[in-house]
Amino acid sequence: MLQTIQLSKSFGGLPALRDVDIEIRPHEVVGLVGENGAGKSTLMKILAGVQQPTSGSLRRDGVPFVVHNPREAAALGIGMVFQEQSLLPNISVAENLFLGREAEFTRFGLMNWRRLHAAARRELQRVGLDIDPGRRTAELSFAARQMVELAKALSLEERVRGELVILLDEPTSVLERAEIERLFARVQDLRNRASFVFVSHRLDEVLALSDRVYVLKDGSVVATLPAAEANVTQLHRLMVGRALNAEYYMESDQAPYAPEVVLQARGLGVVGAYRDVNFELHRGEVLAIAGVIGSGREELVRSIFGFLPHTEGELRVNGLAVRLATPADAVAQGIGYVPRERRTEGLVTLLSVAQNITLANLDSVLHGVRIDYGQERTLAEDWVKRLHIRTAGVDMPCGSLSGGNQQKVVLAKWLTARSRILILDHPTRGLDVGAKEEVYRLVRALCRDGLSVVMTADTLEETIGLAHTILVMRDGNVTAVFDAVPGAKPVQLDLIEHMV
Amino acid sequence: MSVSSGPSPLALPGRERRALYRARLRAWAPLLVLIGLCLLIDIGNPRFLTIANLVRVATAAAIPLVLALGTTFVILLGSIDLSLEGVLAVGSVLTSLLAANDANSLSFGLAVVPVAVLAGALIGALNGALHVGFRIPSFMVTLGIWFAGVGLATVLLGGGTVRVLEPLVRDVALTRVLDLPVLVWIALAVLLLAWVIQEYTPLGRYMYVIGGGEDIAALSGIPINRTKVAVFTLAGAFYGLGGVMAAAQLGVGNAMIGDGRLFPSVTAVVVGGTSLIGGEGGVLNSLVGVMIVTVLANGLVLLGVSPYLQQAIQGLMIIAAVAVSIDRVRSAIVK
Amino acid sequence: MRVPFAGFSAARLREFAPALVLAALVVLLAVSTPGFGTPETLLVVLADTATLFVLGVGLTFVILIGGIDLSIQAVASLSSVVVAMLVPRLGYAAFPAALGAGLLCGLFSGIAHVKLHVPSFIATLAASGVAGGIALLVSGARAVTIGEAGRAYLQWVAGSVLGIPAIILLGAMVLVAGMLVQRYTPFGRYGLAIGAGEAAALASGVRVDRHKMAALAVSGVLASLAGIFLAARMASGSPMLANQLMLPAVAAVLVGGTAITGGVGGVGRTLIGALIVSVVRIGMTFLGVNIFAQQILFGAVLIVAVALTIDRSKIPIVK
Amino acid sequence: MARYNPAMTALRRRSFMIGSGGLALAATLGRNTGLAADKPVLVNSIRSLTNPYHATWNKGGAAFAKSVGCEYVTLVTEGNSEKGIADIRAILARTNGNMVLNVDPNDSPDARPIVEACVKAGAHVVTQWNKPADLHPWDFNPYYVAHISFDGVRYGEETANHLIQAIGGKGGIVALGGILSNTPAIERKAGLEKALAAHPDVKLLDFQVAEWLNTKAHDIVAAWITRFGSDIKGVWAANDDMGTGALEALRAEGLAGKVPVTGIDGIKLAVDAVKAGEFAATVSWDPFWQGAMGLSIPYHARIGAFDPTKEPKLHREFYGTGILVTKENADAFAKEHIESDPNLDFNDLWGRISGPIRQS
Repeated sequence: MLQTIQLSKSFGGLPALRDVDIEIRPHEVVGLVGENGAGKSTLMKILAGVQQPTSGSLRRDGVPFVVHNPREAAALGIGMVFQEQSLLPNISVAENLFLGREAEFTRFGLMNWRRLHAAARRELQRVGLDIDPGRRTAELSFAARQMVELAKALSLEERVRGELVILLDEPTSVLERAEIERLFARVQDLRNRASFVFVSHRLDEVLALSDRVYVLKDGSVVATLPAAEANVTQLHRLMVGRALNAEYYMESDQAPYAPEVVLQARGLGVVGAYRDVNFELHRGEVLAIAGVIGSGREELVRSIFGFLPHTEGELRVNGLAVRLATPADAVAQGIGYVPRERRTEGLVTLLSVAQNITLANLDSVLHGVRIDYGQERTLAEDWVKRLHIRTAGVDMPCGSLSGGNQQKVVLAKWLTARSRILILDHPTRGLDVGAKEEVYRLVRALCRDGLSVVMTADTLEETIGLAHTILVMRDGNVTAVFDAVPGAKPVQLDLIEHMV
Repeated sequence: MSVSSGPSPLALPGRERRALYRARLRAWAPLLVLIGLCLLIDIGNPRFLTIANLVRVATAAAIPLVLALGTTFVILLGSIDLSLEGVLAVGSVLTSLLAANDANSLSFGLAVVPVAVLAGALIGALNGALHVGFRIPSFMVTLGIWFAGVGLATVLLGGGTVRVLEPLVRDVALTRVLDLPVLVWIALAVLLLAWVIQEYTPLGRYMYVIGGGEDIAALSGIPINRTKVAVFTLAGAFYGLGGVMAAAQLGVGNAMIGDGRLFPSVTAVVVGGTSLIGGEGGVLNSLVGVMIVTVLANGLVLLGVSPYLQQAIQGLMIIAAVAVSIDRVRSAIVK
Repeated sequence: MRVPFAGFSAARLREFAPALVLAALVVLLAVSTPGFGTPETLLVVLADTATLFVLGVGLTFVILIGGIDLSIQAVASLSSVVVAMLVPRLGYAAFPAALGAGLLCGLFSGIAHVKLHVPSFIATLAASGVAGGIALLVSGARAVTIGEAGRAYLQWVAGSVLGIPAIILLGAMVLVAGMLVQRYTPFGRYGLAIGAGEAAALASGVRVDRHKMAALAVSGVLASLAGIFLAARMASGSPMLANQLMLPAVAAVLVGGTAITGGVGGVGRTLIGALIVSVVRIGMTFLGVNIFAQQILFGAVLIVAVALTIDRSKIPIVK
Repeated sequence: MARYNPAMTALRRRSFMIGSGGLALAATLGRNTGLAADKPVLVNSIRSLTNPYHATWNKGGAAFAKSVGCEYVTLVTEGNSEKGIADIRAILARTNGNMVLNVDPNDSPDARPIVEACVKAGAHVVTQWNKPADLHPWDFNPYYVAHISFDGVRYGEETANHLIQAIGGKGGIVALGGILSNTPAIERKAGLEKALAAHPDVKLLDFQVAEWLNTKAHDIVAAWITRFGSDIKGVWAANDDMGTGALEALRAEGLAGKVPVTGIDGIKLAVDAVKAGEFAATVSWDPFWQGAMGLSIPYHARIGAFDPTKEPKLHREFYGTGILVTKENADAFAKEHIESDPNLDFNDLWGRISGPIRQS
């Protein structure tokens, strides 16, 4: 019923989708798998009207159609659960559920809150969420917000006549088992009048829920196969273009780390976030922290960079106990932070490549109090060469670079700041496969040069692939520690059972 | 205050629960400040908390409240409206020139009220149109309109002050209903209206939506530009009404009648707990904010504080009031 | 962000838009009123713009980090009072004292803004109340005249060098210093970074708080320098001396093309902006624009000028 | 933020029309050059036209200019000293100094640079109200022709005395002052204090500053009524704007006419209030005269009708004569000064000298 014909999309010359043809049949659950940057989210966004294709077309029951915004898409019965949430924190849950549809709940131009809340409560119950729809959305837990997103998309059901298409972009990544069960149940109920596109990193889930699976790689469909006949390893091979072998993460380059401890946590904790975390980060080691959102890993990482000063225990850098009250303190201790929010926290997009590279250590190009522009330029050009940063010049604004190159600029910034400990917060989010491999290569190289890395990754594969050591957290506690030396790496299920 | 009572937040993990309690308590801070202030002043001068004086405080707060309500809506969007004094001047001048007065023979009685309000609305609409149409920051547009508005008032007046003789208009300030001047009742009515607009109309909700995240608002198909223009128009209308009220209270129309009213108005809005970034706060916050600012001014006179010191003390008190009601956790970035 | 080649020329044009507007105004005036083009007149214009410009420079640093400083006129007045009262006693030592007072006011706003998280709009508004109160207090609430004896100390501002009013040269120094500071010092660089992306600056270990405080302090100092200019030209100080100078200063900064949201703009632009403001003002006098209409015209010109000069491509969402 | 800002209105039905015509006039840019080039340009520099006091001042200037057939220019400072001085410099440049200036400086410090600029350009100037005490016309011969002011102490005292009289010589009064740094505000307060010293039975309950603004005065008086209640027998205000603001606050409490008020400036509202028995007294400076004679004196000096350097100091720096308006003369005053433009003898240069300026 829904078809894409030769769909292509590129950002700033960088292709994200190439001639994608997919087809969604009535009452069908279509799985969509692929590496980050394979184009899954882009494809979903085009279907939902958030983005417009560069070329190619959409068809519904064979009829071409165009959607300029999610509203038009919704009118056609196409709804989406966004991966990065589309809820406003400062208004109530009910308002978010029916954002843009207030008209349906007004009498004589006035909002009828009772009706709105009743309707909202219905939608929430459908996804088994028992909260007051009048609550400020900001007051909800992340998982709860994800369920609200879901309810918002599913609420299409009574808005639109006829067949629905509901796009689920990573709906499960932050959900607990029970919630996932409920989600699956809802999907099954709705199948009689809706078809779904289901995107997830958890391949087992995809296989469990879907009828057919499309595999995307580097923006094109590389395979379509019935879920019944597929298995996880097979999917993975198709996704990464090679067997799930150690080499993807360059494990052969994973040198054993040196004995000396550069960062040490003893009974570290932040009241209400996480508690009693102990670890030792050695020179050249990659320490990965795994755990679902809300497990406390985000907070732990932010503590190590001074965003969220620890309230319990102690943190030692090179053996000396430190208190990191601000990021500046952390930087002074030789810690660098590669954030997941690259464009807001990683770079000042209006500033040039060179200016960003020296941002964390302006002293390196300072003569007295004077910035030496010549020196800044040479320094920047040197990094551009060494990290193969693709840019029209070091004075181009960083906003004009592709994600991968931006990420390299961020790394260059910390290398300029002579950081010895790098915190990689979802370092490959939104990068295409090529860029990812470069990041992996860089991580390996850095470790060889004696830097140490604390990492939280998008996927468990990545976590396992890159790490020397893996810290698994749940509800603010460390539930397991795995050694991940090449050859003897744990498998995803080992981690998951300690995560949820 | 804009706190939705949910089920006990105990369902949440500890960190979020604590943050939630903090946020909810903060939302009430301005009110606590106001109460504390009143008690403090009353200790200094027991006459403060007497009906008679509270009525006077209410009277003094009436016009600032109407103005602050207009400002609130604009600030909820995350924009700012500096044209207040200009619009107010035009409103008062029109009132004085069209109602029975000592400068010309015109006498339209209470019909001047809608005229002045409409004039204000038009200027407000101009603000909005220029802001949205040419994508000029509201700060700059309204700054220009501020100058232009005062200029226009001067032109209309040809210099000078016109005395309002229309009894119906004067009665707004002079007659009392249930011990409260009509002025106060008007302010309360406007407050109610503003509250209804904020809580019960899509327009009101869109203010929060746009203030909370213009990009997401756009994705959800919210008519952003139309909303913005509407809000500036509304603000203008409120200022126009403020002009009428000022003319009624002082019995004159005058291009300087708005002098020194803008910054107190913005201050009141912020002190009430409405964020300059937009999306947080509301008209009830502004009610509290206006009361804080008015009570402070009234109190300093009651306590007989030296004129030299008054503005300094007010400054310090304002900082204190804002400091306690600001959420240092959420507002990591303050501009 | 600017697209490499596509919008390049357009962007370049934007860079110069304010200058073009100014040039257009000057030419228009010079043509329509013979008296205007003469060097004497132009010197007068420059001399009379100096104070506004110096106020604007301080304000520019604050607006660049996305803040605003509403205390400058109170601070300038305070400093004029300090100068008027101390020059007879301390001679030249009075000027550093005045600058010190300005610095303190700036730090006061800074602490309220940074430590107490009070929006700069409110913090500086409050600071102006405090500064104004102090000015009233110390001056006994009256204008303080600097006697013949004291005036010798004012010549470095009020006098002239080779026929050029000294104040112009001082303004030029502030311009050069300002531009150097902005381009070549960490203070300038961090200011730009904070204005364009505070989160990123913070996450890069920039001491954002300190720089915000520093920006407000600089603004305070320059405001008091402006106060010194006023005191010197009028040979006296008064707690009201700088009244009504704040809004024109804000207008000057924004008309110059500095974005109220921060991150875009600079001291050079503020010079253009200040000149536009005063040329328009004086120009209306020259043209003999009806006095009743001048303010309306002024407001309109401000809006038009900004409409022509702001670079919207750098401001994603216009608030 | 308003500066000393007295107001007296002579608005008649016409003025609304005139005003709205202003825009049209504005459209016709380019100044009117129909007048003989050798004649000096007559310039009035005042705070703004938003207050009736200066509006009337402006009328006086225009009337005089018409009588001698010179180009007339009005400059306004908008309360901004820098702008005021800048505009004067600009007009000096435009006229190459062939002009006479009658200026009401925005603040006393402004007078010096203004005078110096005029002397440098060779333009004749008269200052009014505000100037530094040590700035004297005779130090700038011949161009700084004269400084005119009015004795704030004297009239402050006179209005205070009328108030005291009105309350029967005893009881409490409250006082509203103007912006503290303005000379008139200070002088008038001094006058008030003199009167109080002479009447020990009258107590000054409180003195507050309402910055010349009726709005501020209104709220302060409201608070006072709480603080002092019926102890307030009378309200003294340093100008009529504040006085009328106070009156409205009293009216709202039903006290108008019961608690007498005095102001200064003699604006129409105040005169009406005097007629109605709500004001005990006010004083008029006759801004029409100020606007006209402030030009006439330097004009005659420029055309050589008299030589300033030969005039006695009393003619160079003097107090003008104010007109005390009380119930007795209110109607007559209104007829002469408000219902019609006063017709002055522009050649009677020194007629209103009431005495030399106190060197305080």
